Amino acid sequence: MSGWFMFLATVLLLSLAGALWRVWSGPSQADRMMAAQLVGTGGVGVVLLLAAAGDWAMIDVAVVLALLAAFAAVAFVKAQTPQGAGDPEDDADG
Amino acid sequence: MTLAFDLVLCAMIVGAAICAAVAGTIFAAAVFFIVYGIFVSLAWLRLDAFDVALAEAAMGAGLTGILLLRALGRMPASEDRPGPALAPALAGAGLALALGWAFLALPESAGLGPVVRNAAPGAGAENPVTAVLLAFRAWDTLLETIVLLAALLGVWALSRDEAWGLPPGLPQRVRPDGVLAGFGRILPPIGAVVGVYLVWAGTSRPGGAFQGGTVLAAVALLVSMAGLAQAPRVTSGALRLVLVAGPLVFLGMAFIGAVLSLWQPGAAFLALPEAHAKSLILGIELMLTLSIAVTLAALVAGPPEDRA
Amino acid sequence: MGDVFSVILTSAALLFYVAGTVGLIRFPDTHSRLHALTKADNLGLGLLILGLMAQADGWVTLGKLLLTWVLALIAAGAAAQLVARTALGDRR
Amino acid sequence: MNVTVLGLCGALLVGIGVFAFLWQRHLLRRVLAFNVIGSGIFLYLGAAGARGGAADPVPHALIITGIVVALSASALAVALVLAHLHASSATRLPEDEP
Repeated sequence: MSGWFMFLATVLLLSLAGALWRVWSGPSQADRMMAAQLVGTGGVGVVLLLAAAGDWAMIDVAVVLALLAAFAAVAFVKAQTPQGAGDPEDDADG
Repeated sequence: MTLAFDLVLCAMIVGAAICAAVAGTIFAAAVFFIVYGIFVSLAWLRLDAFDVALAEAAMGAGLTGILLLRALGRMPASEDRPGPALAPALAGAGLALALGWAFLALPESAGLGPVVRNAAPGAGAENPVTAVLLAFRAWDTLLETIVLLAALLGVWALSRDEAWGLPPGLPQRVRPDGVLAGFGRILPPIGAVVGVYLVWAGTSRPGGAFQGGTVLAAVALLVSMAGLAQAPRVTSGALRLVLVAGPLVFLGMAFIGAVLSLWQPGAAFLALPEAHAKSLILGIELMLTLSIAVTLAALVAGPPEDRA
Repeated sequence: MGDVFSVILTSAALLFYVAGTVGLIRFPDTHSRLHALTKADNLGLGLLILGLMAQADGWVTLGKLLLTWVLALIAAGAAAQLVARTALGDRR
Repeated sequence: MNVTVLGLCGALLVGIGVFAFLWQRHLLRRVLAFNVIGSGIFLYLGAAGARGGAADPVPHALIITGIVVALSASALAVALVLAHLHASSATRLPEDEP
């Protein structure tokens, strides 16, 4: 089984190159940030596959990645508001 | 199959690093750096360094991203054109070649792994990395926590006179029933449990004060970004006490060993008595976690600012 | 039996992951690319976790697998909302 | 073999980081390049420690210390860049001005 999981992990990792291309070409900042989110979700998947192929102790890394993946997105949306201290929902309504 | 995985992983890491170096806008470079951090933590898993992978995941995916994106939000969108490329490229290529040659020329060695693994249970931690951090090389860790404090002093020293005494960073304004506020309510309890679990597990499994502290710091920053709680003022006595509590407890334990050594052979500065080593290490780790979490959160939040 | 279950579900997961990446590359504008990211990718992760549950070495691992998926879902939902709002601001 | 690949990858990262550090003028990009150099060195050190077969906890502990110190140094550097921007409205050093 572990050979199959390593194969899946390799293919999944390769597919993330598409996200790298999206970060490179944009065009908007939101596009780049979304591609980083995709690498986060994909990275969680790769960690889980590595854990299944090798040692389940790795799974804590997947939990931490999944927990913190959205934090960069929150910091991004905050940074887009005036002085980096507002709420995107407020500013879109007002 | 594992070799194919490692080759693909290295290609992705190097690709992300090159893109971060040459990307057209600084925002793209920062996003490439976040992606790069995720790939690097996969590389640590491949090296069986689970503790390092945890630290890199928490720093790379969590705190570094927040730090960079917040800084970019404060900057004008101007880009500075890079200088001539020839000399830097030669310097970088030369250094990479020299390092690569040195790696291949290194003599084989079994390292210190077996020595540490044999001695770790007696030192109070089954996780050999925790044993190295808090027992065998405790001196480094003690000084490191003081380096963190020094960096925070440096950041606070950069605040303008009018803003001194305010909380770190700007006051946050968030729609009370919005998605951001809701997200800020759901995630922190889970994050706090994960952070404390990492510290608790750190004596016997991957994890420890630094990884747990980083997760808790990220959670604290999320609570502040979601506007749910105001960070304490930089002049607050309670905040300052928490900042120094970890290093103080660590130092206190170290001096108890030094005093004991006057009439007890085997005791020494920074040497924990073997009978209580496990509970002492856990106690030191808990205090260190608290201090590390608050210090890192304050570092990333930046100097106190007013709206002017 | 468990292995067959794992192979089928993880293959399906890979399909959704790749679909998400293809969508991120091929879809024409920011908001439709957001679909590819949040829907396909989190379905991929969910199938992957379901498939790996048959391989878990105990209840703790099982719980952590579930926690990972729940965290990813919460994070993706909130991040998608917020990024979509921000992208709306970009266009105006 | 696998460890060698990752060690050489670390060497390459140090080279890329040094190139970017010397080439880029924007101060925040130099902070980024500095972090790439740092993680390249960590990877190099970690791979060198893993050559014996089993993982060596001593380099791992050193690297964890290093990662945390690198983050705090980056936070200080970012605060300095912002203070420099505030004082002189520039995101590059005076000696790099054209």
